[in-house]
Amino acid sequence: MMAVHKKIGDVLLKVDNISLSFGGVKALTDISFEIREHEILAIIGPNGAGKSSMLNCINGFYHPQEGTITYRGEARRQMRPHEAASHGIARTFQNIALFRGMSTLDNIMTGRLLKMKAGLLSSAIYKGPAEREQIVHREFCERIIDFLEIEAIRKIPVGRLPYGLQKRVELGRALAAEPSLLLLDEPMAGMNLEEKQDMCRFILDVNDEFGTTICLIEHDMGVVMDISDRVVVLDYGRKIGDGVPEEVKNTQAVIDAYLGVQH
Amino acid sequence: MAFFFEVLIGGLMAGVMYSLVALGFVLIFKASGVFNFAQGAMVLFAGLFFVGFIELGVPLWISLIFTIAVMVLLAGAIERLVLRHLVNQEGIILFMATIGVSFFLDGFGQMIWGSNVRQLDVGIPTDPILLFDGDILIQSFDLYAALVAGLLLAVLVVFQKTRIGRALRAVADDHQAAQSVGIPLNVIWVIVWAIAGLVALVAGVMWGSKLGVQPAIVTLALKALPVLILGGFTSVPGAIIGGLIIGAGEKLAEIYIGPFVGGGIENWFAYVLALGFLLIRPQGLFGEKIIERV
Amino acid sequence: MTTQTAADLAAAVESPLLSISNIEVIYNHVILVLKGVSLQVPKGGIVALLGANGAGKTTTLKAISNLLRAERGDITKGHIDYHGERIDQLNPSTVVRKGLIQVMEGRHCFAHLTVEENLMTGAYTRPDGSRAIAQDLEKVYTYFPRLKVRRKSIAGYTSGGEQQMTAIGRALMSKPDMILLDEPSMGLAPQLVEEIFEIVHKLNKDTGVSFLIAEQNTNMALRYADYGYILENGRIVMDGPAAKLRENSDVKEFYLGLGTGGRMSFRDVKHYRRRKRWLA
Amino acid sequence: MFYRESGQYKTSYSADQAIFTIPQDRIFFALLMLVAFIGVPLVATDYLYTALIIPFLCLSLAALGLNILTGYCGQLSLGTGAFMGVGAVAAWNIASRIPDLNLLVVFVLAGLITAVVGMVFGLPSMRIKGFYLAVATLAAQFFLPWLFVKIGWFTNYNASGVVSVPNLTLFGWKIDQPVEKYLFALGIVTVLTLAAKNLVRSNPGRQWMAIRDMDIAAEIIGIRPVVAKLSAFAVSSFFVGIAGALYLFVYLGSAEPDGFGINLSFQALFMIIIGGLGSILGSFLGAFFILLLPIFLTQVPPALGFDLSTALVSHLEFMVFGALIVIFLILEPHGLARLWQVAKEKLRLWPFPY
Amino acid sequence: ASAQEQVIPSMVYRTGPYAPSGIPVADGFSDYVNLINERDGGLNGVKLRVEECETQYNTERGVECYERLKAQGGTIFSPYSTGITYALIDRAVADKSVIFSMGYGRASATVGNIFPWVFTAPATYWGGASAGVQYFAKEAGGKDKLKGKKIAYVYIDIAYGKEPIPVFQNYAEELGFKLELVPVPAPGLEQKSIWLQIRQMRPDYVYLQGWGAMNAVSIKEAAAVGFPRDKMLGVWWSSQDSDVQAAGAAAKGYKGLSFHGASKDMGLLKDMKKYLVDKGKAADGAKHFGEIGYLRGAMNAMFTVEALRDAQEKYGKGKVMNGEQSRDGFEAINLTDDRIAKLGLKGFLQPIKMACDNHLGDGKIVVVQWSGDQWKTASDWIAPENQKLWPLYLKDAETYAREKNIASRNCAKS
Ligand SMILES: Nc1ncnc2c1ncn2[C@@H]1O[C@H](COP(=O)(O)OP(=O)(O)OP(=O)(O)O)[C@@H](O)[C@H]1O
Ligand SMILES: Nc1ncnc2c1ncn2[C@@H]1O[C@H](COP(=O)(O)OP(=O)(O)OP(=O)(O)O)[C@@H](O)[C@H]1O
Ligand SMILES: [Mg+2]
Ligand SMILES: [Mg+2]
Repeated sequence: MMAVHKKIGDVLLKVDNISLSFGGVKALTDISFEIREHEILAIIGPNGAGKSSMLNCINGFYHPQEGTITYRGEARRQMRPHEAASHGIARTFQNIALFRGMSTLDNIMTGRLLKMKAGLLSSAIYKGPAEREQIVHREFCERIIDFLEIEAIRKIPVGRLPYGLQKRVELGRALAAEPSLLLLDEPMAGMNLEEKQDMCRFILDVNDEFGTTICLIEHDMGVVMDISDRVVVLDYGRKIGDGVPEEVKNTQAVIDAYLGVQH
Repeated sequence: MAFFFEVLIGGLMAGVMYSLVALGFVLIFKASGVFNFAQGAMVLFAGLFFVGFIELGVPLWISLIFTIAVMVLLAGAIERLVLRHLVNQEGIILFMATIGVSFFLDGFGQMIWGSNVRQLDVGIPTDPILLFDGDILIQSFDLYAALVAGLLLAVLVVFQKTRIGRALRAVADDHQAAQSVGIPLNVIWVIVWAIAGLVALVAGVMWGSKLGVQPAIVTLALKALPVLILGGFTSVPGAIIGGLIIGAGEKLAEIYIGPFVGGGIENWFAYVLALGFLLIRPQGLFGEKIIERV
Repeated sequence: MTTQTAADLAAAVESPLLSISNIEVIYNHVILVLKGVSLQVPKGGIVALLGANGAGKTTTLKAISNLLRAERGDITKGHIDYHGERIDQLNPSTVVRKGLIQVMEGRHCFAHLTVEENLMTGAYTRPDGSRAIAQDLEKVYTYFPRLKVRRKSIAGYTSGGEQQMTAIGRALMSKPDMILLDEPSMGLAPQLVEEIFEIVHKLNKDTGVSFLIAEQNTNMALRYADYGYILENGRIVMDGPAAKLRENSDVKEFYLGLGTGGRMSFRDVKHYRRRKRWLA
Repeated sequence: MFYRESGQYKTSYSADQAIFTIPQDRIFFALLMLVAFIGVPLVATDYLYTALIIPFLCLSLAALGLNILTGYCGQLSLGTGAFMGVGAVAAWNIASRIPDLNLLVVFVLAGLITAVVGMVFGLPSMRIKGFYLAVATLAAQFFLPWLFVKIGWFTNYNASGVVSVPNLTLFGWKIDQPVEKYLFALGIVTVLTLAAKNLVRSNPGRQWMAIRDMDIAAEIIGIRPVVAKLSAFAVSSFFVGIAGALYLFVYLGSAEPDGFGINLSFQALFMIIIGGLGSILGSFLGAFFILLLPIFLTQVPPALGFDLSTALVSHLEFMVFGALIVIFLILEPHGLARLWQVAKEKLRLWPFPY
Repeated sequence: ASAQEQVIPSMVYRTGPYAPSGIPVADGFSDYVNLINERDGGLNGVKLRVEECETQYNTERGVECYERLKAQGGTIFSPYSTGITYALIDRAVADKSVIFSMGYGRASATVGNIFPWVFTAPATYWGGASAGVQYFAKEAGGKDKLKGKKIAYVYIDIAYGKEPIPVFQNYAEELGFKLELVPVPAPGLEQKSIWLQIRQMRPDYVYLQGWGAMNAVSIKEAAAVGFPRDKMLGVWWSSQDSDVQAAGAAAKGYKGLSFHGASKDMGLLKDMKKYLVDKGKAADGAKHFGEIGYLRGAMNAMFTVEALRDAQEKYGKGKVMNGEQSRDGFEAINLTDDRIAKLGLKGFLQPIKMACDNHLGDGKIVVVQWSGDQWKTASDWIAPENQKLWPLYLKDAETYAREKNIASRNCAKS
């Protein structure tokens, strides 16, 4: 069921013949695909297929040996992660990478740092510009908190939160940067159905309220099939499928490599 | 030229003496990710008990055995009273705990044996050996030190290979996971601290017969620091090789660079040297790679 | 697939392999997390522990395997019996020696060890010789071929799923009588999830290993488990044979996502829909 | 639907972001200040000032500085002593070469100079992490004092490399009585503490903590490690430098560069660990614990009427002190500050146990 | 007025890395004071109470000790640490308490009109250097013979070690010997390269100014490279029993300077034995009785007590002296031969005379040699060439005065 109401824009990010290997291990071989504005693209594939590595390449944490990544018309082999961030690429991680020592609120505020200016001196004085800035951005973050329904844990150090909530906070941190491309690595792992439903709702809302383009990795087929506009399938570092959920679902290769028996 | 070699050899030998202290640090760091600040105090502690027993008229070998017993007991006590209650805490906190231990041992050892200099003579000859008709001078004492260090290294490397060896690395990586697969932290820790205690004893004996057993020995820990950093906190061979490099490096620098800048540079030069190596290998020469992955 | 007869049930209640009686757990002396949880696992049973995030599943499992102390958590009330003897005071390694092992949530592989070394640490407590161990290693590799491929690589660099497999394999290496699985399916590809549960089933049938599985994938869990408990912020709010639970309307709606009209799409999740809570 | 909420947020946030959200805390703090500025001067003796309180203030400030670097930004430093030395020597040179420069300006300049030095030695942190980073700061620790001694200019060519500070005056206020020195130091420490608090609760603090908790993730969400780390080194060194200047000017009066040795660095590190990494309050509690507790310990046996030999007393002091460190860590690994927090949480729940 | 009690502060370090040299001094100090009580029933009836305070050779602790002891009524302080001494110099002025840094601390504090509260009697490191050079000259057979000779100055690379360098340099110029400066980085537990270097230099004499464990290492390494120990001369802090004991056999023949004798048979020691050791009242069970450090501590106490005695002469016998009076007492000290004899120190100490502008008292220095089991006097008394040193003292003192803008005290009156 494609979202007919939503118009998919033109190409936002294009991956051309990316290859990445670590010593002997070929994590990615000659991958090409594109992400269009406003769409929700899902990357699926068996474990160790290279999905996370793909995201790592896109936001510059890994540097592919071959191929180019074209983002907003700019082609480049690699960029530093913080460059990617400043270009509006935000992400969440498979193994939660929150700042465990900080509260939920601070984590999300940190995600907002790119948008803040106050320097050392004005922050040290605090009263005046720094405080005003804090409040403005605090407001924005509060909206996210409210939107993700995590008001209750605002002040709790995230280290103490259960897994599922941590994932939610991580999403919040990514959203705080108002990204134009949002990369989600297994955002629903370790959630029960109901939480998955909430999470899906968030993703969909983000996608059509803020028009954020989303590229997510997920192992729950139900989710993938329902919410994604397009699916890319990786296996052993190669692309074995690319298309709308229905067709991908019924490609034999995909079934063999990944889905296994259907229930 | 001969002089150069003389200094080089002298430096290497000095390095060996540092390594003896550094080894103890490495063992414990490998086994629990703890930087054991108390190692210096343990060296003194062992030394004090050893001479103490000897002065009481106990024969050398018996004293040695007694002292070993003391160090094993100490290990047990430290595990029981300190480490056990700090499972799964970050390194820095365990580090602080060892500082507490260090203070305690400092006070305890001196309370029992006093703070005077005690001469220790286990019969290691100290007479100089002249090579190339007197051009190069080596001290037989140093040769013995090197020998001891070599033996120690061999023993420890073998120890690494055992089943316990693997368990050690597991513990260092993740206390909780290690427990979850049934590795008995307490036992492991007692073993490791006991061994570290023995290493401390060896260091205590060697340094003790060099400058007498006296409180100043505690400050040796400082000389072990650059060695550790250079060799890598997690590598036993690293402690030895690091020691050699630091020793040789700082001595040569003292002799050949020192005069131009007013001398007395070896202390900081050791660190600059280590720093240089680290800029190339951030985890030290032989340290385990720092894993970065998201 | 499993049909729980009344007889089995009775047996289960009489001679439970593991029984938790009304335990309370507090973290940091202030945060009360488990408020009197009781549950039983019969010999050779597969029991599922379900519940939302933060319900206390992980805490419960850690309480059993005694890993709480490492988290500054304490069992302040109640007691835990395994084979009829109290284990809540033992230290973790003894518990493992008794044949009760836990697979921790979130992998917890030894980052600096290779995959194979990780698996080998699992065999630490085993008295039987190295050849027996070698055999089991092979068995684990047959369960997870992927691991065989990556056996020599540093665990810290392997993919999420590979780490999950390593963690499970590591536990199997200790030849346990009972395994506590904390979200085994997390981060695993569908067919692998399938396989994991098949393995569970197989071990259970062939060697009579008992399981207590904290799982979010309710559907799977209830398909393979004999019995299930549902945990809601620190209390058991519902339990019963898996078959019965599957039929319960609440479970259907909130855990299986089966609305009245079959499975509802994630797209159609209503904004205003709020979860009905059991009294907790 | 948003602005209705935002409307009410506005007022609430500034309140919510205040240093003390709970009124009791605010009152407590006000009282503390009252006691510090008025109460203490009323009761304290010279002994208290010159032997306990003033050194306590100086070292607390140093600890605070180190805490910014190590506690908040996670960069281990064993160079505190040396950086205090830089501050002291810098301040002394400025003060003695530009005689009638305002004392505060002198201190600020000293702080800035230290900040620069700190940044230089912070550069390796781009590549080196954790315990290994200690090597850079240790290099500083051994190199800088050596430098001050070797280059006579720093100590105005004094034979033994000892500097003695001129008499202090601030806007004509002649600071020589202990109580005056105390108030002067207290003023500086208070201001800097507030500044520190502000820093750590706004952008810079978040950057640092992000780097501390997970540097990779931090970089991926757009924090520049270089900037974050170096700024931490700079700010930290600034504080430590001023602490050093205070230490020389207000406390010691005259000192040799070797006085700023590795022991000082370790002391500062102990303070922040025992007090609480990443806690302003912790820096002070830690300083109290590490600096003053031993002194009190030595006075216990006599006070109890035991007539023990000096040696025995100090050995006992070491043992008890060491044991206390361990005990407190077991009670609360995250330091005295956290202990205080937990106590408050318990208080809030009182009379219910949890 | 028998209840009268004069507090005698004793700042000690009986623990920590420097304890080995700290303990004997502390013992000697307290024993001497107790002797006065035991034998003479106090000082003109005033009981003397030693108040020890452990500084751990650490500046903060030292300052704390000073303040504490001062509060208890202490008037004369011997910090036994360069660092602490410097920290106290200014405080002493404000508090009107006497800092008696006997053979350490700030050499230029000798100038009484600028440092009214600090005393350096009977000798400073500069005096030591002067004496050392003179001794070498004598060894060589006359000052002119030093020409072309080579003297290595081996010192621990901190303030204490650097202090005498200017004096050596002046002598090197004047007498034309070659001066080799050999700094040893603290704590100096490892000196291999340094002594290989010295072996290369082939100096005729080595003057050693080390501290703590460093000394033993120097002596041992010297032995290792075969440098004759009897060509080595250690300043007083480098020639204590702890140093040679730690060095063991290597120390035989090693020489050192001292501003008092090493003999053990003078009357004072006999009394101390009679009244303290034999009665089991000696500190530390007399473990260090008679060691050179012990004697030094005793001398420190002796000066302190004599200062108080002279003060009482001036301000009233049987009274407890305050800081100012103690200071005047010090400046009044005039140990003539027969007074020295009365003190039971015949042949052990040379006459010393303090003055308002001379806080040094121009003591004399002697060379002692380690025979393998004890120190033996090995030279006549040597007088430091103070006429050469005074200009240096004045110069340094004046810079200090300028930095602190303090006016020089007029010693003509009073
Ligand atoms: N930094 C690295 N060093 C070495 N090997 C790596 C590294 N990162 C990834 N790999 C390897 O590359 C392969 C792909 O890893 P990746 O994490 O992308 O898999 P994935 O598709 O995300 O799997 P999963 O669904 O389990 O997360 C894996 O075999 C992994 O072991
Ligand atoms: N170390 C800790 N300190 C304080 N609170 C903790 C700690 N660990 C867990 N908690 C709290 O205990 C509660 C239960 O956590 P637990 O991890 O058991 O939930 P869970 O059911 O496993 O959730 P998930 O399904 O997300 O894993 C949570 O509210 C969490 O905040
Ligand atoms: Mg992945
Ligand atoms: Mg869980």
